[in-house]
Amino acid sequence: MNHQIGDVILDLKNVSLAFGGVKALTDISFDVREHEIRAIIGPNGAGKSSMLNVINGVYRPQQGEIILRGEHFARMNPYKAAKAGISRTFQNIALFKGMNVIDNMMTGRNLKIRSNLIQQAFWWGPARREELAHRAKVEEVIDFLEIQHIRKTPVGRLPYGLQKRVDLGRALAMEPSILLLDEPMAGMNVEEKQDMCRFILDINDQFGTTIVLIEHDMAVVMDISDRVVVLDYGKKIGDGNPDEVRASPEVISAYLGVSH
Amino acid sequence: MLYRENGQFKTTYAADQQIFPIAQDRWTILGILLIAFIAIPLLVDEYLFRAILIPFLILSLAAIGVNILVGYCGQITLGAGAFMAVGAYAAYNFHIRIEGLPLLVSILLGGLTSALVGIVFGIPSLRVRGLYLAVATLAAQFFTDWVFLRIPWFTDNSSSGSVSVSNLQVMGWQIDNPVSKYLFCLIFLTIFALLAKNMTRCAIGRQWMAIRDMDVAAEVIGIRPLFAKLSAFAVSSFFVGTAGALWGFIHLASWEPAAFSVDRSFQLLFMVIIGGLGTIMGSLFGAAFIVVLPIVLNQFLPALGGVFGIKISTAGVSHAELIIFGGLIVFFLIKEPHGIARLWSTGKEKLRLWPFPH
Amino acid sequence: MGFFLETLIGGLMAGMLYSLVALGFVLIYKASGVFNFAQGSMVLFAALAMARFAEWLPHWLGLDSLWLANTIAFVIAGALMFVVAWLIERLVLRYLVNQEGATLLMATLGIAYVLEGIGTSLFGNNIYSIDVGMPKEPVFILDGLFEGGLLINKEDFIAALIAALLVGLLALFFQKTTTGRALRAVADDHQAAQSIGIPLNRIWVIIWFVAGLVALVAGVIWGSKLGVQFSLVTVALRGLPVVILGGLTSIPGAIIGGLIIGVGEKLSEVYLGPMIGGGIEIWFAYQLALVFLLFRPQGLFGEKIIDRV
Amino acid sequence: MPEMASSRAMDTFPRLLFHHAQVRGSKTAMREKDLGIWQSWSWRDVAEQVGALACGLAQMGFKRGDNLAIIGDNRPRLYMTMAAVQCLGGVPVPLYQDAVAYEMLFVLQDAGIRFALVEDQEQVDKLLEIKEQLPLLDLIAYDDPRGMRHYNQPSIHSIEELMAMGRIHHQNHPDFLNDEVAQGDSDDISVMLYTSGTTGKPKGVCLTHNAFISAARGGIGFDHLTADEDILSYLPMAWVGDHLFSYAQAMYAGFTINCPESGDTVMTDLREIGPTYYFAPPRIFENLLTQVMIRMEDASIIKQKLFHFFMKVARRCGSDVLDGKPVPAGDRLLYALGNILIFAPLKNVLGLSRVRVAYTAGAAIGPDLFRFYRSIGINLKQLYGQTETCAYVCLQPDGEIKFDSVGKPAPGVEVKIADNSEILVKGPMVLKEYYKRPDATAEAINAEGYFMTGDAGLIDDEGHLKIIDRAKDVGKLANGAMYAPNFIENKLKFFQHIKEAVVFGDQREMVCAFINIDIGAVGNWAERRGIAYSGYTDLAAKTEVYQLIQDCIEQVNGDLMTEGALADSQIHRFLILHKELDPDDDELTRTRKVRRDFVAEKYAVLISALYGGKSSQFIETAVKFEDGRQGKVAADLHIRDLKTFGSAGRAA
Repeated sequence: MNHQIGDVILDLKNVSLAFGGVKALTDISFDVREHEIRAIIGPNGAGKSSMLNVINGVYRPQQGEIILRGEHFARMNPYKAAKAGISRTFQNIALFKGMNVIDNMMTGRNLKIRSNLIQQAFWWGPARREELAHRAKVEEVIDFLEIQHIRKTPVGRLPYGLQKRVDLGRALAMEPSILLLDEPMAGMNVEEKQDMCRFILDINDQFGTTIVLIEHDMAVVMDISDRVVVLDYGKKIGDGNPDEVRASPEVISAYLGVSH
Repeated sequence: MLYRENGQFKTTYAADQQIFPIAQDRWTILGILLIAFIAIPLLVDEYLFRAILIPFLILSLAAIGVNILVGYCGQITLGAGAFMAVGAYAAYNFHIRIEGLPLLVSILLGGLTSALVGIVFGIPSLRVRGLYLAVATLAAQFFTDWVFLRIPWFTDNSSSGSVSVSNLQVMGWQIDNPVSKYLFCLIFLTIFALLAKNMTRCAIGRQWMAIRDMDVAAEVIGIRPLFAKLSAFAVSSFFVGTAGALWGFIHLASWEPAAFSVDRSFQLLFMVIIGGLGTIMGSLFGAAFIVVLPIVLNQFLPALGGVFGIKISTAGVSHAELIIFGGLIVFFLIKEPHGIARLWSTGKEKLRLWPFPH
Repeated sequence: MGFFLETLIGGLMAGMLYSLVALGFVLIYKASGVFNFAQGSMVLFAALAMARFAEWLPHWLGLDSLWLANTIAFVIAGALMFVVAWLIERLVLRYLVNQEGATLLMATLGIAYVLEGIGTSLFGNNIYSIDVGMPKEPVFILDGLFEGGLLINKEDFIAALIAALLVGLLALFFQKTTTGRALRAVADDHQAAQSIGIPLNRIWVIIWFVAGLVALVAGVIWGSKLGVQFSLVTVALRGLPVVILGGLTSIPGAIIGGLIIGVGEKLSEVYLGPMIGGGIEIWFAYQLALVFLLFRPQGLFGEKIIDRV
Repeated sequence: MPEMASSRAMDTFPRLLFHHAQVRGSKTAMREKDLGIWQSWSWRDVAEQVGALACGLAQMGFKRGDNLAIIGDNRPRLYMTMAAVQCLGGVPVPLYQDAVAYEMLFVLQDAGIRFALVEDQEQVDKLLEIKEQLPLLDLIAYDDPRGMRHYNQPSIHSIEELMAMGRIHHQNHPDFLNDEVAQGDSDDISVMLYTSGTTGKPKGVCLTHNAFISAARGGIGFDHLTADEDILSYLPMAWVGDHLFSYAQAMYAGFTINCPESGDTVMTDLREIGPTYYFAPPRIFENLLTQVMIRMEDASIIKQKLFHFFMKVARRCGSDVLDGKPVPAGDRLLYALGNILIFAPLKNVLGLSRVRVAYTAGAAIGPDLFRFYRSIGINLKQLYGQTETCAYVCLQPDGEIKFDSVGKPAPGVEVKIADNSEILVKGPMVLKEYYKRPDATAEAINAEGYFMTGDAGLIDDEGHLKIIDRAKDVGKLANGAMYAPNFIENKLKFFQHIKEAVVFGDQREMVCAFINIDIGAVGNWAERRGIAYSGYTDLAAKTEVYQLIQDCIEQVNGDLMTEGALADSQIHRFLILHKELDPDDDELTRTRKVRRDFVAEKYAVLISALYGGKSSQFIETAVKFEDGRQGKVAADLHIRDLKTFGSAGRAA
């Protein structure tokens, strides 16, 4: 089964977001096609993270709408987004520090839990079966991300690079159709970046997951993404495949020309 | 040192996810249960039952409840005493108003009522966090203090304001002497601890902990804070309320609202913090510590004074008790902020790695 | 109308005292992130010291001036509060830097027990009186406006004045002095404060000492009204709704919150109490604060919490 | 799958397999840590999957006499493939999985490989890299589908596909498998293992079913092993030891093999499984002990005292307790106490609590090391054997352990010492031939049918065999005295701080040495002394380290003085190499044996400096990093003179 890039699955129309008086996003529109890797780039403070936060409902835009698989939302909320198959990772790793790797990933299975509190309290039939079945699923993710040796380690004790991987694992455990990655390679060394790139491509390739990705490392972005949106000071200044974006004068002056 | 884990490999997830995956732990727990159920009733005298064991069991139960809310879900509460009160008075009212209602049912209904009240008072947690919430829970405390003091219906119009129960029995088993009371509470604690452990290792427990550790991330992966927090309040209050009913019915037999004052709330919070936030075992340790310490000090201080030829007055003892108690709490928080349970697990880890240090 | 105003003014005056207690909370919370449950015990401790020294000094020194005895006692009690502040920083706080709020709160409960234990061991645990010569008789004011005028308790009035004065002084201290500004720097960002060379430990001692002085004043006022006794500890509990209403980090919040709670309590006790059995002021204050919180979770003047991800 | 008539003699591995499937079908045959738990296959499962695989291979054109390459970590499916190939009368050829593609090329060509079963994408890629040079290769099957989605070449199949094909094949030809297994003969080649090629090109050693079954039977009877043993299979499948212990013996006795999750988790997996039967080369036992010592150094003073006290007790009486010899009651009591406090916990942490029999072989083991394990109650024994003898010649019998011997001839083995001290061996386990190398075969097996091991040794009064050196390595110093380099090197390597040593002296007037320090042990030693260092090269050049190593070597010199014929082999000068000897740089074999001649040639400048009396020498060496990049390491090496001893013990 090959995952050809398909129709538009997620469409943002004229999204504007402000905190108090500060405008974070101004009238941004772009779309994401099924199975593609879509990158959002831009200098610090360009509003990239805010963009992701709007998509999965952590922030509520003052204007604009989000069209997800043809359904219109004036604003998302995190629960609806999760239900709709959107999961994400965080720029500053947001793992559950008090739990180990398996449990962190098990939380990613939360939406698929059917048993109720009473059944769980008694470790009773359905609850027990579910726990074990989801554990098996989580183990597949652990295997996929090659983190077998730390499966029972409390996440707080892990080095940064591995925490990032677990963060990705938790998002993957949701079996998302759209995966939002907020600077997945920030602060990693070359080897870790290579691994992470490989995982991102593998996820896209094996599960056909649509990926929206924020990344600082231009080389990586241009390498792995199908299309790129460029933001600057909350405004969209470029959109297209990596070659087009590279060639756009506006982008060059705003971003690529400036050394970071 | 005593652990021999070679060969204890797991071939199924069920085996890997059991509560005590290590065989030695299972044997230890079994041993402790045997001692608790068989040896102690045969060996221990009445005073210990009344002064230590029964309060310990009931407060452990309450501490587990508080720990679910504070330790697992991260919602600080200073109103646990209120929910004990609700449990106790609700059970009392069910007991006296419904003819022939079995004792067990009354107690559990007390717990359930407390759970409902817990949900109501948990609603602010959806908006309010941290220390603000802690203070908000005091509202529950003072409100219930007032309700049970001022509204006569709840105390069956008792003129003295105190209520009492008598002639307790479960299916013909008279709960009238210390041993039977002890066993009754022990059964409760054993079952409830197991239920709590199950919940905390299941989806619901992970929801609580996710909310505690990083609520935004929890929401993003589809955990609803509303459900997670209110369920924690409900379950916690159920445990605390049940403990309250036992405290009233079994331990005190007759009581006034002061039995569940704000001091009780603080005491319960102490237990979970000293015992260890986020562990079931820690709740028991904490309860043991808080119950036993004053009694030990009471016995020990005059004796110590005697050694140095100082006669310590009763008032002096109670002052010294306060100082030592407070000092110990501070000492504990500084030396082991994760509580006795952490000491326990570190000790266990050391035993597993013995003779190596790491 | 007159009765309502009387109640209102009574509430405002009581509220000023609440503000004073709340101020103790806010100061410490701002500077060290500690929710100080020992505030009540500090009030008790300070008041006990004040009352007992004022009683003992005339015997020891043969003083016969009540005023002088009171002044010296006040100074001694103040000095004691400094020792307390120093010990707390020395023995507790410095070991608990960066711990979670709940842990710190527990620690202050521990401190509270220790203070209560030491206070009662040193100074006894009966009821003592403080006589700083506050007039007890009520006065009527504004009798031109209302029939019979408004009945005002002079003692309450003076107490409120003192409290207001102290609050004003503290506000000035924080705005105008170097130390005050340093304190605010600490409150805003511990690390930043450390990096510009302010010794955190000293700041904490100062702030706890200031809170101790506030407690002393509150203790004196309350003590002279109700007598110095163990129940003074609960004064702290009455200050709590004020801080959450006003916002944990806001000095103006503490003042206005105190006034709102004071007025709310009095009005509810007078108008609502009789309907449902009386004795409602404590929980009413809390419920009032709670309802407020539902609309403004960070309190009236607290800093808005923004989730960053 | 096939219903074997149990009356048939169990003289081939396929017949053994189907026998176990019948008599202990539900008992666990294999486990692998995967997805967090130990996935298990019963003997019945294994037989079914082996059958399916065999039929699948047959469907793909595999014929009797074909060779099939197996490349990968120890995984159940790979072991099953061995059996499947044997079912069809083919020959499995396991290769070292960490070799790079061009290293594999020779073997793949030599064995005329048409079929390969590999573990994963990494190995597939290696094969594709050299496929041009392998015109015969027309099937690559892989076990782990990870990353294989886009490999569309018609020659590449997943093992699942093969099995699915096989199951259909089996339905259509239900008798096929039985017939194939029935055609097998015990004198057929069961497996071909390539020698590591210390000298010259690797040779394919052809071993028959009978050879391995005899070796397995002998070993199992010798140590009273049962079907209830657990063994951890973590050593390369291409190595004869793994084939004997994890395949032949497991197949014969019917016990369980356990495959670790990955190379990183072997220690954890070892602790979980707690094998009852354990095999490891001395290097691993040595690493374990080094770790024990390093970790103990961080322990509290009380624990250290306890540890050293009881280790002393153990040294005094541990071996005797293990051998059931009389021990004074006081010592026995102390030992029992030590067992509770130290030995048993230690074994538990090492994963050796349940070990009934542990073997080591492949290189000499230091007496201290050996004694340590025996003294804490682990029945560690040595064995001696070679690829050509199914790793089976001599075994140490329980209760007759001598630290400097490798034991007595195993059941069914005849051992003789030739005039030149070479060890000669005869028995059913001796190889049939070298693959397509009649010349080499004729050279290795003499007229009387003895296999010439190439090792020099002697048999002592009690019939124990003692190995001195490789027969061809035994040389003479310029003064005519006997010179056995391995013997000396082994003595050096017994120090925890020395990882490798290469000595020179043949036809020379004195013995000199290259040393590789053990970065773990020496690094820890340095840290505790506050010596800062930036890496291996830096650490190796430190004066303090030189002094440390000098002390070690001088102890060896003292030792050698007492060895009579070898007293003249004391080391006069040494240096510490600036880089670790590495198989990737061809300095070591894959089994980590030093390629002496290669090293001598590569570092000729150092040797002439040693013998030329220089006190330091500059050298620059090209190295290959793990990721394949090339680099250079340069250093100015110190050379030190050493104290040597005359026969009267005075320093010369």
